[in-house]
Parts: sequence; structure tokens; C-alpha cells
Amino acid sequence: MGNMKVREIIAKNIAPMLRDGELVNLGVGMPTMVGNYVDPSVHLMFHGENGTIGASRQIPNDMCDSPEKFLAWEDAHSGYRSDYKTGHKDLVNAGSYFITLDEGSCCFGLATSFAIARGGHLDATVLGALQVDQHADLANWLIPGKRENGMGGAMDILSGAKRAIIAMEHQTRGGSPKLLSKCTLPLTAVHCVDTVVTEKCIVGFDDEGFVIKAMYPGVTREELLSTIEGHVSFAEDMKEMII
Amino acid sequence: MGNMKVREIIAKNIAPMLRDGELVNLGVGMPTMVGNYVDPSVHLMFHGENGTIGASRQIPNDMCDSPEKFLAWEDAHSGYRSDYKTGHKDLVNAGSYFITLDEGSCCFGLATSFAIARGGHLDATVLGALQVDQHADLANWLIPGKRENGMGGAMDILSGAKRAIIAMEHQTRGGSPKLLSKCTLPLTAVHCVDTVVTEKCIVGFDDEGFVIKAMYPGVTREELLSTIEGHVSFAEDMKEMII
Amino acid sequence: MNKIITAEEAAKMVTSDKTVMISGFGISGTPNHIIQAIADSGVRGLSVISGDMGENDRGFRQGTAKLVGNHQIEKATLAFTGVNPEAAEMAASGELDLTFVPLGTLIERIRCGGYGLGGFYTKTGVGTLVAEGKETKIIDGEEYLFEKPLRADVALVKAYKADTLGNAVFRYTARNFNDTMATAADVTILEVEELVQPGEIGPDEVQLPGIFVNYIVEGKGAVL
Amino acid sequence: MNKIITAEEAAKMVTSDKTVMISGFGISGTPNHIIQAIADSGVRGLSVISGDMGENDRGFRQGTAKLVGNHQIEKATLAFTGVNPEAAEMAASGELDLTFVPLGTLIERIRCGGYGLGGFYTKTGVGTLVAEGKETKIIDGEEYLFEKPLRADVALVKAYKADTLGNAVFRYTARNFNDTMATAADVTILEVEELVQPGEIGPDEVQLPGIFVNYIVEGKGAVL
Repeated sequence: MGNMKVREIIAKNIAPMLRDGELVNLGVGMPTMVGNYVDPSVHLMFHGENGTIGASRQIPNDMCDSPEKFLAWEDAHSGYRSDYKTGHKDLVNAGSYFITLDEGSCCFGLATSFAIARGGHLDATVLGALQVDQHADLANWLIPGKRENGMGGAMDILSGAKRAIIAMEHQTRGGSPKLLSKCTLPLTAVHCVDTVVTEKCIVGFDDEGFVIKAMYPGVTREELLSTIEGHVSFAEDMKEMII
Repeated sequence: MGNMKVREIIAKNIAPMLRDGELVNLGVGMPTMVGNYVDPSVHLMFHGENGTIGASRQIPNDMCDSPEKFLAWEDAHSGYRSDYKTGHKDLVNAGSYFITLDEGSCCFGLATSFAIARGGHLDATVLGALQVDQHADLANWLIPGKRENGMGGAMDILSGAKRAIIAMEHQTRGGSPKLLSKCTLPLTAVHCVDTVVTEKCIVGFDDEGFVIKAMYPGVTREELLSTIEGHVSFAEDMKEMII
Repeated sequence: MNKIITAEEAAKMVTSDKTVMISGFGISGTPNHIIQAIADSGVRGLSVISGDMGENDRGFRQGTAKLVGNHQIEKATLAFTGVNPEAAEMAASGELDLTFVPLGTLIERIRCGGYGLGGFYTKTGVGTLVAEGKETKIIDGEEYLFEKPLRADVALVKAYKADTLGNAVFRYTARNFNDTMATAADVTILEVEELVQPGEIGPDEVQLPGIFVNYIVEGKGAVL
Repeated sequence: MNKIITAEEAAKMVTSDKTVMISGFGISGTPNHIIQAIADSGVRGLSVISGDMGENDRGFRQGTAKLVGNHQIEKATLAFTGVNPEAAEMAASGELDLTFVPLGTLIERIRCGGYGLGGFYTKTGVGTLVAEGKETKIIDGEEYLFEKPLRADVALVKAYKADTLGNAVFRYTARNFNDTMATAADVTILEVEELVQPGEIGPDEVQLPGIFVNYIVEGKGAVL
């Protein structure tokens, strides 16, 4: 299964977990793909941790081809020469890409943005991960010995979001499990994950460990048991993942 | 000396303590009179703890003569029918009187207002007091057994203002000292007072207690010593108060 | 996701088993139409968190003073009763249970509750009655008091204008507790003088994000 | 009380013995003209508090990335280096001393410093490396970390527009750290694209009260 296909399966299976009217924070990378698969009848509000609710679309990044192009774009989209509907040099998402906003959106400073995250006002967050363990602990910010980029807002968002949904490939590139009895990498947050979606299964948690709630067509229980390290049980009402 | 004369002396002597460009919070009552005596060349900014910098003037309170008049005034000064230059139903000072604002003023919520107070951004506050003691402690909010009104913002403002200037009659109506070795009433804040101005003297503090820095013409040292309870010394460069 | 309700529907959510935040500083920025509906509902035994108890010193009761005058409030956490002497009298007679909190500490405790924090340290109140029974801590050589977050079941707040999503705009000193209280309750009900459609308030004009608002009551005209 | 200075005058206040807050989230809301003047000044050994280290992944250095590329920063407290891989590399090689703080904790610590509070408790980071060496406290049955205020000697912030008193207005996501950092330094220098007279910005439009601003630099046009 190709990498694009894996990402598509994961995004497609997360999309129906987001409900009409909810405020959702999508992490950078695979999580942002989830928006593409949400049913058009479901209206979500997106929280941008850098200070928005209501992001509409990302503006193609052509203006970054050269410093000259960038300066020209900034000039044409500065002050009151442009606005939130058409794009503005002062309007970016948390990944620093220029965006537009829908009508009814709002902007605010970081203190308010993290009030929303930490204060329990975020219905769900979708984040990537390096490892998740059977205690619902998550590691996604640091590999010791590798370049350190910092945790950004992930720890805060996980400490406050009502539901944390993890979008993660089932195993490492080397074939090692990423669903573990105990994370070996430095943690981002403890007891925070509600659901993990991989290309093979959808995983929840009970007091003992992982609970497989849905499986991708063709994946066997044996395959899951051999690719997950930790206590695994299977839900009675096992579902099939969306293909 | 009549009560109005006493208040006038106190206000007149506090006014020159406020310097050009300073941000000042004036408590209700006598402190608000101080503004009337500030030299026109000295431009002060006034902090209203309910959420303004830049109060201009108080609007006469006639609209409160009757509920009908009040409703009519509110109606004419609501929404965008009036503004901060002409008065508005949503624009009051901390004493709940309608005010106007100068150009260059700003309004904010209470969290920001107390950031200004507590965060050290207030150059000076002028407040009334029931008692001040030689440790620079202040009591001005509660007389046990009497009706309790609450402390409002006084404790916060005293905890953060760079200078606390107290406007206070020299003695109680019964002739007891209000400048004491130790306050007998519940404290508003400890070690917070910089200067006390009464109708008889201007008082600062050193490690031992009160230091008289200026005296009203005709007041004797003996009179001060007999009306202040606590350690009193007299500044070498004794000044005369403004009459 | 229609957030629009009537003042009467809002009043029904205010019951004696709940803690209710009521915004406003004196008469400024108070949800008067919802307060009138609560007064009309006759509910009693309310627990309130607010800055003051409204105003009653101009010969008529305004804002929360109406609920005090109607004997509907049993206890309140507040900063002062300054402009409602009646409340202070009822407290002295034991009818009303008042807990005073310094104003700057009060707004910060409410923010703390809404912003998902566990508490904070302030110098306000050190060495006073306010410090009694409170944990203190020396931080960088200075003494501070520990203060805990405040939250409510229902917050009643007021803005000048909002869109139907609840994105709101205040005028002048009517902001006071409103933008903070709105974050700190399980259910936040916003009263507005003017209700508009999404898009009529620009993203930068919004002073209270609509995500903090559960219900909106349109209240046109003054109430006494 | 003239607050207007040049970017060069602002840069002179940024010296290696001082802690400097530099606002901005990536390239958004960064005082680019002041940063350019600091780059030109050649000052080295700076201690910085900021959200990130600017951007360097579009083939050109933007914002704080310029100071990183010039080897002018010695240490920084920040939340991430995501869009400036060069900074992460310099940290790995030991040239740059980086201390990472979760973004929500970082903005709250800065606010705490500006708002005159002694510290706060947050759940963010409990059970992680962030908790190491920090005091914890159980509040209402949940574990929290104690976090201390952050202040700086100089804060460099950016707004779209301000009047000559410093009353400022932001646009869209360019607010980020700006309104908070402005409160938390001994000297706050505000860069604006447009400078206007008092009265041109209404009291309700102001998003940062001028009282928090010591100096204003007018910086017209984009800088790279």
C-alpha cells in the first residue's frame, strides 16, 4: 500500500468522527487532509492555534518562489489593500501558510487561542504521533539525538481538547510497532488519547489497554496482535473501516 | 476650618505630586478633586479601573432624576446614536457616573485594567483612608460591625501602583488620630503608602516611622506630635504646604 | 446550531441549584432583559458571582439590584456593594451571604477558570483579611497569595452587537467582566442590543469569539 | 512625551546584557524593520524570548531568522523552530542555546509577567520532560505544574497601526504575542506600518492600550 493511500485511508476514517458544529484543531501534516473528507452537510469550525476560528482555504504558495515575488505579494496584500476573504500578509495558519477566512470568522491573540485549547472549548483535535501506548500516552515531539524543533502548542492542545484523535501510520518505516505497552520516546501528554486511526485499525482504550474497534478489510486479528506491542482486546461490535 | 476647606487644601497639595505624562488612578471622593488643581501644563492620563484610560469629564447626573428621564437619556445615548465625546449609556467611571473621553483614549475589559494596576504600569494612585500607620500600612475598606461594602479594586491598585498617595483628614471627627503606630482597622494593604496628605501636614516614611515633610502654615510641631500616634520625625528640609 | 433564544428561555436555565455569573459593572454591560426575565420568573435562592449587586442609589433598582430587591439571591461572591446599599443592609441582617474578593483577583480567578488553569499567585491581599486561610508562597523574595479558579454553571453576559454565531462587540466600559465571564461557564448566554448575520462583523472587530457563546438573547431598548 | 524613534535608535537599546522579547508567529506580526536594524547593528550574544526563530524554509531568511543566520543570538526561550531548520541545526551543534516551552504556557508566562502575577498552575506538560524540576500541585484532584512569570528588559512588538500615544490595532493573525509581550517588558518598542494622530483610532478599536508602549518606530513597506 502506497504512502498516499495510507494517508487517505486514515483521513477518510477520521472524517466521520467529527460532528456538525464542532470546533476542531487539525495538526499539521496528515491531519489537515481530514478536512477534505468531511461530509458537506457537516459544518465544522477550525481552530488555528496562532489565532483564528474559521479558516477557509490555503492560498497557493507561489509567492514564495523568490524574495521579489514575496515582497510584491506582501505589498499587494497589506494594510487595507486586501482582506480576509482574498488573503492578507497578516493572515496565516499555524503552519505559516497564507489562508483566507469564512464570513463569521474571528481572530485573536495567543492568550485567547490557548484559552480555547486548554479551557476545554475545543471539541476535538486531530494530531500525528510517533508512538501511542496502552495508557493513552502520546509521543510526538522529540526523538533524542535528532534535531529538536520544540513542542509548539501540542502539549497545551492535548491537555484541554475534549477528544484527541491520533492519525498515525500503523508501524514505523522499519516495521516496528508504534502502538506500544509504554512509549519509549519522550511524552507529549499522558492519558490523553481517545482514538488512534491507522491504515489497519481504529483503536480505543479501556482500563487494560488497547481496544480494536474497527479493522481495514483484509487485515486479520493475528496481524494486529503481531504489529501492536501491548495489551490488545477486540470490541464486540467490531466495525469495518472505510476503504 | 470647614470640611470643604480641608478637602481643598489636601487636593491642592497632592496635585503638584503628579507629573506630566503620568498614568494616575484617582479613588472616589476627595481624590477626584485633585484633578481640579493640576497645573494646565501638566498632562495626566487617568486610569478608570472599570476599563478606561483618558476620562475627560463627568456628565451632570440630571438623567437620574426619574426612571423616565433615565430611560430617555439611555435611549438617546445608546448604540451609535452618541459616542465617547458626547457621552454614552455604555461609558461610565468607576463610581458609575456617565463620563466623556478625550481623543486618544482607550477602553478595555477588567482583566487588562487590573494588569495595568497590578503590573506596575500605574505611576500613582490617590486614595482616601481611614487609618495609615508608621509601617506604611493602610486601612480604608472595613469598619467591623458597620455595613460591609467590599474592597472593590483598592487592594489590587495598592499592590501595584508605583506611588500611593493618601488623601486623608488629619483626625477622626471625634478628634482621634488616624496616623497610628499600628492600624486598628482591617488592612487594605501593607507597606504600600508613599505619602499621606492631611490638612495639617505631608507625611512620608523612613525605617522608624512617619517623617513630616511639610506643614500647613500655623501648625506647630507640638500639634502634630500630639495628633499623631506613633514614631514621628521632622524632615531637615521642612516645607510649607500650599494654602 | 441556532443559538437564538428568548429572555424567558434564558431565565429558565437560571435555577437555585446552579451558580450563575452575572456580568456588569454597576449598570454598565449588564444583561438587563435576562435579569428582568429572572425577576419575573420568581426563582429564589440564587448563588451569584458578579462584580457588584447592581445599583440602587438613584431612587430605582437597576441590573442585579432588582434580584436583590426581590429577595431572589441567597449568596454572592463579589467585589463591592458600593452602589447598592440595600445589598449591604441585607448582608448585615444575615439575609444575604456575601463573600468579598478584591476586584482584580475576582476577574483573574474567573479568567483562570475559563482559561483552563489551576490557580495563580497574586500580591493583592497579602497581610489582610483576604489572606486568611489561604496558602502563601515566597516567589523571588516576595510574598504571594494562592488564588483558585472560579467557574459557574451559567454565565449571563451582555454585548452591544453579535452575529448569530455569537461573535460579539462591546462598547466602551460595558466590556468589563463580559469577555472573561463568557469563557468560564458551562453555559454562556449572551444578551445583545443588535443581532446581525455572520460577515457583518469582521474577524478583527470581534472582541468575544462566538465559540464561547451557547445562546443569544436579543434585547432591544432600555429596561429599568 | 514624544514616543517616536527610528529603527536604528530602537536597535541601540538591544544589547547583549539584556533579555529581549521579539514578537511574531513565523513571519506574521514581527517587527521586521527593527529586526533589520539589529541585523545591521552587528550586536551579538543576544538573549531572546520568542515564539519561534522566524522562517528560513522558503529559500530566504525572514524575521528573527535573520538574527539567527547572522549568529547574533546566543540563547532563546521559545516554543518551536519548526520553520527555521537552521536554528535547530545550530542548537544541535551547540552554538545556540534553546529552551523549549509549550506555546500555551509560553504566552501565559509572559502574560503573568506583564499582569503582575507571581506564577500559575497548568496541566500542560504534566508527566513529560517539561515537568522535570518543576513543582507540582494537586488541585481539586488533578495534577498541575507550577509555571513562573517571564519578563524582558526590552520587548519588540508590531502592530498594523497606532496613534502617537501608542494605542494600537492589529490585523488578523498578526496579533499573536504582540498584545501580551507589550505588557511584560521594562521598555516596549512598537513598530507600526501606519502612524496616526490621537482621535483617529476610537477607544473601542484599540487592541493594545498605548500606556504599554514606550517607543514607536514607523516602518513602512515590506522588509526581507
